[in-house]
Amino acid sequence: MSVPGSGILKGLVETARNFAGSYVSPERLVTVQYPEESLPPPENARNFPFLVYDEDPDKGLRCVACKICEKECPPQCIYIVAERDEKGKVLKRPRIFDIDISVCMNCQICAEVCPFDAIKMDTEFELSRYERFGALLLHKQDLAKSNEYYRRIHPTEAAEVDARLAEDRARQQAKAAAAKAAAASPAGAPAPAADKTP
Amino acid sequence: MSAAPPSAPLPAGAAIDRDLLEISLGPHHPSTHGVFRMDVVLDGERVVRLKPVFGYLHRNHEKLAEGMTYLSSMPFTDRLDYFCSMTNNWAYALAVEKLAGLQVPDRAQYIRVIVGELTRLLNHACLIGFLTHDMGAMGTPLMYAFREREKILDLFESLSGSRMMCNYMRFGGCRVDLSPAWLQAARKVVDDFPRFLDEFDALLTTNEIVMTRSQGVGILPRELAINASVTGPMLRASGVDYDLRKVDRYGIYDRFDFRVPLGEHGDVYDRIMIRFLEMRESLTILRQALREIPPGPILDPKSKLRGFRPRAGEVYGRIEAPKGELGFYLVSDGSPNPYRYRVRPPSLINLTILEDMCLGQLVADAVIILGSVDIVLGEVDR
Amino acid sequence: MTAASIDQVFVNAKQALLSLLPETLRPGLSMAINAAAILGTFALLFAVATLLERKGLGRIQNRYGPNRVGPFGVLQPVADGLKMLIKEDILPRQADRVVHFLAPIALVLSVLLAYAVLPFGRNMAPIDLDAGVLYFFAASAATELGVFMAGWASRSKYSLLGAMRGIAQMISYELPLVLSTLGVIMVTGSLSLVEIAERQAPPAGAILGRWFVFTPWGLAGFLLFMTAAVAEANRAPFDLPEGESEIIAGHMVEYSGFKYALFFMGEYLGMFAASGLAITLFLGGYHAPFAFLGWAPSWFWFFAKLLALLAVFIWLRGTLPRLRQDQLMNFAWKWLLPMSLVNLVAAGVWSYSAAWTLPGAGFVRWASCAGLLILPALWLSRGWRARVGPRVYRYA
Amino acid sequence: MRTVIEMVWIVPVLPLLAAGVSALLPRQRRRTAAALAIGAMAAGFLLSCVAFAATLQPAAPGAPFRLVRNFEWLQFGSASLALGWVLDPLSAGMLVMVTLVGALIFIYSLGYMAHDPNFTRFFCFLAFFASAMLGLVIANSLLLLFICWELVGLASYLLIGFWFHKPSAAAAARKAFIVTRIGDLGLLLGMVWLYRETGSLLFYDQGQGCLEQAALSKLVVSTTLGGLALSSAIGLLLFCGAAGKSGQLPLHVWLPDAMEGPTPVSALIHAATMVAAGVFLVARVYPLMQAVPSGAAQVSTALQVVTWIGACTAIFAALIAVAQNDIKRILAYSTVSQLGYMMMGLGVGGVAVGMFHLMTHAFFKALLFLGAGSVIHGCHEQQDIRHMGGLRRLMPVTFAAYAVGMMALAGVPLLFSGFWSKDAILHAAHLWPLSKGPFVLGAAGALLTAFYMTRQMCLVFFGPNRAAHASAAGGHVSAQPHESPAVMTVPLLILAVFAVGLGFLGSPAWPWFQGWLEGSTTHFQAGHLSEALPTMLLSALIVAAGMAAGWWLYGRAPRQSPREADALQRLQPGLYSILAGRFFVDEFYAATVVRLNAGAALLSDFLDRWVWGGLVRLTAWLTGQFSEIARMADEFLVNGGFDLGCGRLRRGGRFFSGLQDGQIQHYLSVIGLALAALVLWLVWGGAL
Amino acid sequence: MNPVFFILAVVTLAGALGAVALRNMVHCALCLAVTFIGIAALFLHQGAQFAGLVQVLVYVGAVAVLIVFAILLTRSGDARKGVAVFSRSWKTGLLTAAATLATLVAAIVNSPGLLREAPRAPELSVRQIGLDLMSQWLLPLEILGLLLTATMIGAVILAMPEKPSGEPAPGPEKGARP
Amino acid sequence: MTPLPYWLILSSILFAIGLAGCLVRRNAIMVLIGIELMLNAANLNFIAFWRYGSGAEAAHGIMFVLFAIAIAAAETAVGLALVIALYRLRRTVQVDEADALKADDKPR
Repeated sequence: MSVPGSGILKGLVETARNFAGSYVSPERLVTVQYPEESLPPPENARNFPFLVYDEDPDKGLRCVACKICEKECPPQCIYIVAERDEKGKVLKRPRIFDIDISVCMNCQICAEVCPFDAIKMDTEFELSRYERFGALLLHKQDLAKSNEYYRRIHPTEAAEVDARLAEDRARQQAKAAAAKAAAASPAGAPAPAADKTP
Repeated sequence: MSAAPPSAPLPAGAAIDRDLLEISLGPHHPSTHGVFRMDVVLDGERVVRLKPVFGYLHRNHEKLAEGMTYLSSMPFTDRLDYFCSMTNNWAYALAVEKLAGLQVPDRAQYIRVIVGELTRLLNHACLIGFLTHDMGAMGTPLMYAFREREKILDLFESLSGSRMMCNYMRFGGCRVDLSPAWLQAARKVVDDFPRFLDEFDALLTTNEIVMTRSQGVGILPRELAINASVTGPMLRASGVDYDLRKVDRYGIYDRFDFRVPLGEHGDVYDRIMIRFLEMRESLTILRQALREIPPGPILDPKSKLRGFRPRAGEVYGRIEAPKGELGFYLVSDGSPNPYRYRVRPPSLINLTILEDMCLGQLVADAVIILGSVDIVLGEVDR
Repeated sequence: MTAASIDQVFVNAKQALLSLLPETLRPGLSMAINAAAILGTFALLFAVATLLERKGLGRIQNRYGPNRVGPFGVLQPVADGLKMLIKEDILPRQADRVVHFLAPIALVLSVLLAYAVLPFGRNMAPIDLDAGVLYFFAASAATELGVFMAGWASRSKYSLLGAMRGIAQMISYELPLVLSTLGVIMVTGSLSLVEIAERQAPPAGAILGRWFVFTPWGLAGFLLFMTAAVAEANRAPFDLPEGESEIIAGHMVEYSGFKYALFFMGEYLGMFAASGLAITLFLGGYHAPFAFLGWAPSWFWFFAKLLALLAVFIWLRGTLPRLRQDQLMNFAWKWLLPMSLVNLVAAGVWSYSAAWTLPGAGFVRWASCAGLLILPALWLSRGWRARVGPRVYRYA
Repeated sequence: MRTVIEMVWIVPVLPLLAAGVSALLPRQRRRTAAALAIGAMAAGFLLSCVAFAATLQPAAPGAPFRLVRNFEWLQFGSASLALGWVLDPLSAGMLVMVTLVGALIFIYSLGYMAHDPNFTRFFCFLAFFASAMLGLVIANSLLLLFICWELVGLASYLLIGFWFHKPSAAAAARKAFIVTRIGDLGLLLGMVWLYRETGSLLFYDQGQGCLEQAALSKLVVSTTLGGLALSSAIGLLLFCGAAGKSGQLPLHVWLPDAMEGPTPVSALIHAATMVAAGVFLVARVYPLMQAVPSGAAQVSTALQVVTWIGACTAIFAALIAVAQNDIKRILAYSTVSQLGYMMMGLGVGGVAVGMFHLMTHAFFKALLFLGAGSVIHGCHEQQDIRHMGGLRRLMPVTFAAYAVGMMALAGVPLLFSGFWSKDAILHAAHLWPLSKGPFVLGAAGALLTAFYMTRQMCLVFFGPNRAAHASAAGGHVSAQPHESPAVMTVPLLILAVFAVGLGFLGSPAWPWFQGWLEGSTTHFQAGHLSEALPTMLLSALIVAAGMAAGWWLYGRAPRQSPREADALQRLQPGLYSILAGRFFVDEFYAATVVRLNAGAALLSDFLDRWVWGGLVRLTAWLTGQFSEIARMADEFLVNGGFDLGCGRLRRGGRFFSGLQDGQIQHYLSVIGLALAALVLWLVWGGAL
Repeated sequence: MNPVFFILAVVTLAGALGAVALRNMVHCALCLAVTFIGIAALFLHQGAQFAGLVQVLVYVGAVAVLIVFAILLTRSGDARKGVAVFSRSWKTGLLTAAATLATLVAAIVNSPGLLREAPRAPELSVRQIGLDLMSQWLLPLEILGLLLTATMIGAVILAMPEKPSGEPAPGPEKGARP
Repeated sequence: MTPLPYWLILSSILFAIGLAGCLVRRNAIMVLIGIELMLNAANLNFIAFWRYGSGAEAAHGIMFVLFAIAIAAAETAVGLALVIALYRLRRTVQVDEADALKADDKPR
């Protein structure tokens, strides 16, 4: 064993090096002065879900109120009520779409299971509010964000989604066209039923 | 100072005429690593009885899981040992894959190894930081560990979207593929890590005070460790060669060349040093994995997100998590929800021998012994 | 302005102030001025030290430290002080009100009293007592009572444990603290701090001062003294009385607000006082390290050295874990105390051998003194070395 | 040169430093410890030689060289205690002897103790011992001498008990310590008395010392109990200490037991140096011992006692040695015997005669002990000479050295130092005016010495090797005896050279030694030789007779097996058993207390049972009769009054026992009140 | 009468009264410390600087703390209700004390030779005290050293807890776990 | 300067208070406290007499006080050790219960 005290001296040298290093090496002094500057979130970052809409914040929502996300949501923070028409028939859009993001645990499962790419994860994290109740219970209108926003925060992923949707739409249209062609030839068929893609 | 009332039953071995002092360390105490409580009876400063009290963080995890789909439980596993969400995911995914007979593609296996070993690095580094903080090191080692941990967490965030609650693995693979840029960043982190380890080494391993504090303290004998089914670095520090990566060879661990360090005395110092050495071994695994990772798919095509119903049966899947053997026991009746869901948390089981290690030691020792067990209350209480 | 006038600027100012006053009031007022100066200076130094400590620790830990209040956070102590002042003063229901109230006062007072004999500069000792060193230790002896009062009056198990630890530690380390100064006292033949400081002045024509730390026994005595002083001040790695990982804050756990601030201040003031004594005894007092630096005023050197020692305190705190209670006691009684006795012998040998005139006597003197110190040090630590040491690990 | 002489105190300090440093060494640093001790001794030897050379030049004709340096140690009030050291031929000779023999023995220990786990501690103790002994030698103050004396005793205790895990060694150490302490009590008393009478414990202090004329003349004239001169009384008390340390007759019991220590210790302490301390002490205070009132020509009482005790010890121990079987014990008794010779020499012939034998004896006895150690080492820790034999061929070097030592001890004429020194003693004893008793005893002792040494030689080195019998008889299996390593044999050879050569320094023809001690120059004078010739011839004859007897008994028909009876035993069984039982001194000491106790108990029992018992029974009967009468009177006359008195008394008793209630505060109150009353009375009672 | 003397005397006596009369023993000990400090101040007032400082160092720094420790170790710190603080014979005690006081005061008052001023300002350096200790008072000093050594050993032995027979702190058998 | 009798009376009062403490309190530690007070009173007298005495021999009063302080410290250490030993044995430090030397009625 070496001289007693050498271990302590080694430690002292190490801390002294870090002390000096913190003045010269940004690798050591990694702290960011947060409110003034903040690190940009990585592209994959996720925080809370939002609803994607195309063009119109209300009408353009991609959500069809299928409630898969409500069922799969582990902490069960999603609450969906589908829109009904006057006759009580279920329409394929939500009347109420609430997420209690004080309960939400950012797991992304809603976004993953959604067959319609209607719900995606936001990167916004500065969510402090002054009110204790209700401020973090987000309603449909709070949750609705445009597809442009989605493209901005997750460019790669959004591009994939857009491509997939476009492909879907193209396939649908092709199918519809084919059906229309088929229907047009035998008889007049009810037309707009196939218009189910948002 | 109040003595234990004379009518109270005295612990075995306490001299009758001693004045015993009963203090409650926790649940709000700086060194109990969460809301954990130790009812300690002291003779002077010597521990004569120690009762661990936990359950303050109980979240009904196992019962909840029986009421939700297999996938929905995945993010909850993140919250078991919230330092090591990746390995938690992995253990759960492994169990479900066994149940459903899914095959994980090669690339996903590599990714799992990479994130798993990164998790081990960050867990061990922080644990040593916490432990020395318990010894009173004013958090300097802890801050260094956190500095390095940030780098790994950055990697996790850019991979999975979240720093700690990754929810990254899926049955039959992983959720997102990693990019070449990510691989580059990971290599840099791995290459930089030894420098940090050397720094740690200089700061701690031959430090006389650390050695004096931790050598010969909290000895866990080999037999007791085995009998109490202690696992992980704790067990290996007591000299038992038992590492699931070698024993089960789950995943693709048989493709990597690494060694398992073993302790000899089973004291706190050994536990620190075993974790040190394991970090170095993890780095060799990481280098190999980052070098050899193949291209390909990352998810078994048979896997499906919605309407996942494994066949009926029961299964136990386990991995070598940083804290020890983490196992999931699942019973399926063929429905979308597990019939029974049970976690074998290493923290809890390693904690059961706390009293045995602490008896006859001083309070200050009890604190670092608890630290050296490496618990996370999320996992202990579930 | 000449160097001498800068050096004596405070002394002259005080004289000028006093000369304005009637003769009868002068002695009392002189005292009052001294007291006020000490209070002001060291309260300010306390503020600076807290800031420096937090910044220094931060930098050691690769953080910024406080940097929000004022430019570079320099106003942080003000904010802290304000916060402490306006915080609620919590008194546990069971506590002994009077003693609980008096404890921090007793502590701070007894520490402050010790400052009366420290020479802060040339002609700047508040009182040049004939038994200055003795006075210093006598004054700071009462701190133990302060700690005890705090721990007992709070009626909390944690604070009582902390107080018992604190008293035991302070009593144990007081012995080596006192004994390690004896070498200096023996060699100078005086208990007066002013005289001790003057003895370390650079001799005429020499460059290097005759600091006692440049002798083997002086170096050893300085190290022993500083070790014991760190323990007396309850600083890391001997901060067991407030070891926050076990007993949270020890005797101070039930204190809040301004009383807590007083404890905090007491700790820092104790640290300054011990450093001041170390400077006076071993580090040449207020003398410049080199004769050619003598143009800077003496008080500047004193405070420069004080800040340097403070940096060492901070550095140690940023690096080392703390010892355990029994290890701490063993260290004091089985290593530090014998070593300070051995050091006394070494000092004796040194001063006895001053008369040697043979060629090479200087070297022999050094070597014998150093050997006298190193061998027992190794021998005393052999039990520890047998038990504790780096280990080699095997792989499966 | 001058510096060295001035700083002769360095000689004891060197080994002290070595001891101190090696006490700090971890136990693995064997070489360092040994090197320190041996180096210190070697350096001490060189310095001693320089000092020795300085003493060769007398200060003035008839006054030996003497250098005294005193200093004050403690001062309280007006009184002070001074210490100091002195360099004169006496101390210089001892210095050289102790350092030389010591260094050789240290070197020898390297080999002998090579396998001991506590090697470092051993050398630490050895060096410590040497330091104390050297300090004793140069002390110029009875106090300093006493301090060193006790330190020597302590070192001896530590070394005898070095193998303290052996119960016998621990017991021997304790015994040595306690027995010598008995003597030391006398020494202490003498010292205190001397201080009271002379006011100084310094030997030489420019005329003020206690050994100088002023003090002596005062001491000589005043007498104490029984007309004994003070100087003699004090001298006798001091001699008690010397007797204890040097194993003189009543206090000799510890010395043979001390052989439990390692052999180098036996050689160093119990042959060469420490036991000589007693002799040295007597030599040192010789002026005091021999002081008689001026004009009176008789021999002082103290010297007479010294002579007789020495002579008795010499013959007594020699007798015991004849029948011992342990190789070291024989030598130990021989040592006791030779110490007796030295004492006798001091008594009859003065410092020079005694000291000369001391010097020569130191060398040849160290040689013998080391040789014995070599034999023991070679025979695998076998110490019983009955189990040896025939080692002459197996250990030739040891044999040769041992033979030299043996002949020196036996006093083989002309060539060996023992002859000259012993002869000087016998010669002086012959000339002693008071009695021829010591001479006769001494001569008989010489005969016995030659006899037992011859016996030992025969049994150890001649005849067949009997070690095989031991192993066959179930003893531990031992390999063939072997010669010891050079590190052990070389010191033997060096010592042998001295054992031979030293004798010529003090032959009657050229009594250089004596002259040196007394400060006169000497020249070769063959005439003196012829004067001493008769005694020389006589002693040569005695030696020859002794050796012949030994050879006749043991050498002629060597014994074949260890269990065979001793030759002497066959010849004189009764005598042999007494001798083998060492005159039962130990048993006597052990038994006296116990027996006395038991006898007293028996006596008491008898008295109790028959004498007192009978008396008691008689009294009881008488009382019974008487009481019968008394009762009558009592019942009717006394009872009334007595009952009343009793009641009073009981009440009073209850009151007073209430005061004695165990409450310390009550006691304290009473004390306080009493004190107050006392003060009041003193102040006012006295004033009024 | 000097006001400084008066103030110090009052403080000292108040402390002493508190030290014997208060119910809570910790308070008593703290009052005792006040008394000690007062007496030290009186020493300083008398010009006995060295003695005063030693008084503080030894009494306040060591004796008071020792007493406090003993109070805690014997759990006498809290005056429990129903346990008498004063002894049954407290009246006798007070009487004795009063008698002693009366005697002493009477003696002092009746000594006419005492009423005089201090003859001189003492000039006594620490060096002088040290030299005296090492020359004139050497023997008492040595004896005192011996006494202190004996005391230390004795106190340690007295206060050392008896070793409980068998294992000091027996835990459950290591490794033997069901 | 204060006349000597004031000092003596002060010390007498201190002594009396100490004595009263010794006699009146039940707790053994309090008895020790009383003894300390008495010792201090005596010390005060030494100093006073030294100061007011003829004083040619310089330091005698101081020396007495120094020795008294040292001995008092030793006495306290042993006394408190005894008290603690007593407490271990009897679980009490009330002096009026520590009367076992009387050895009659209360065996323990």
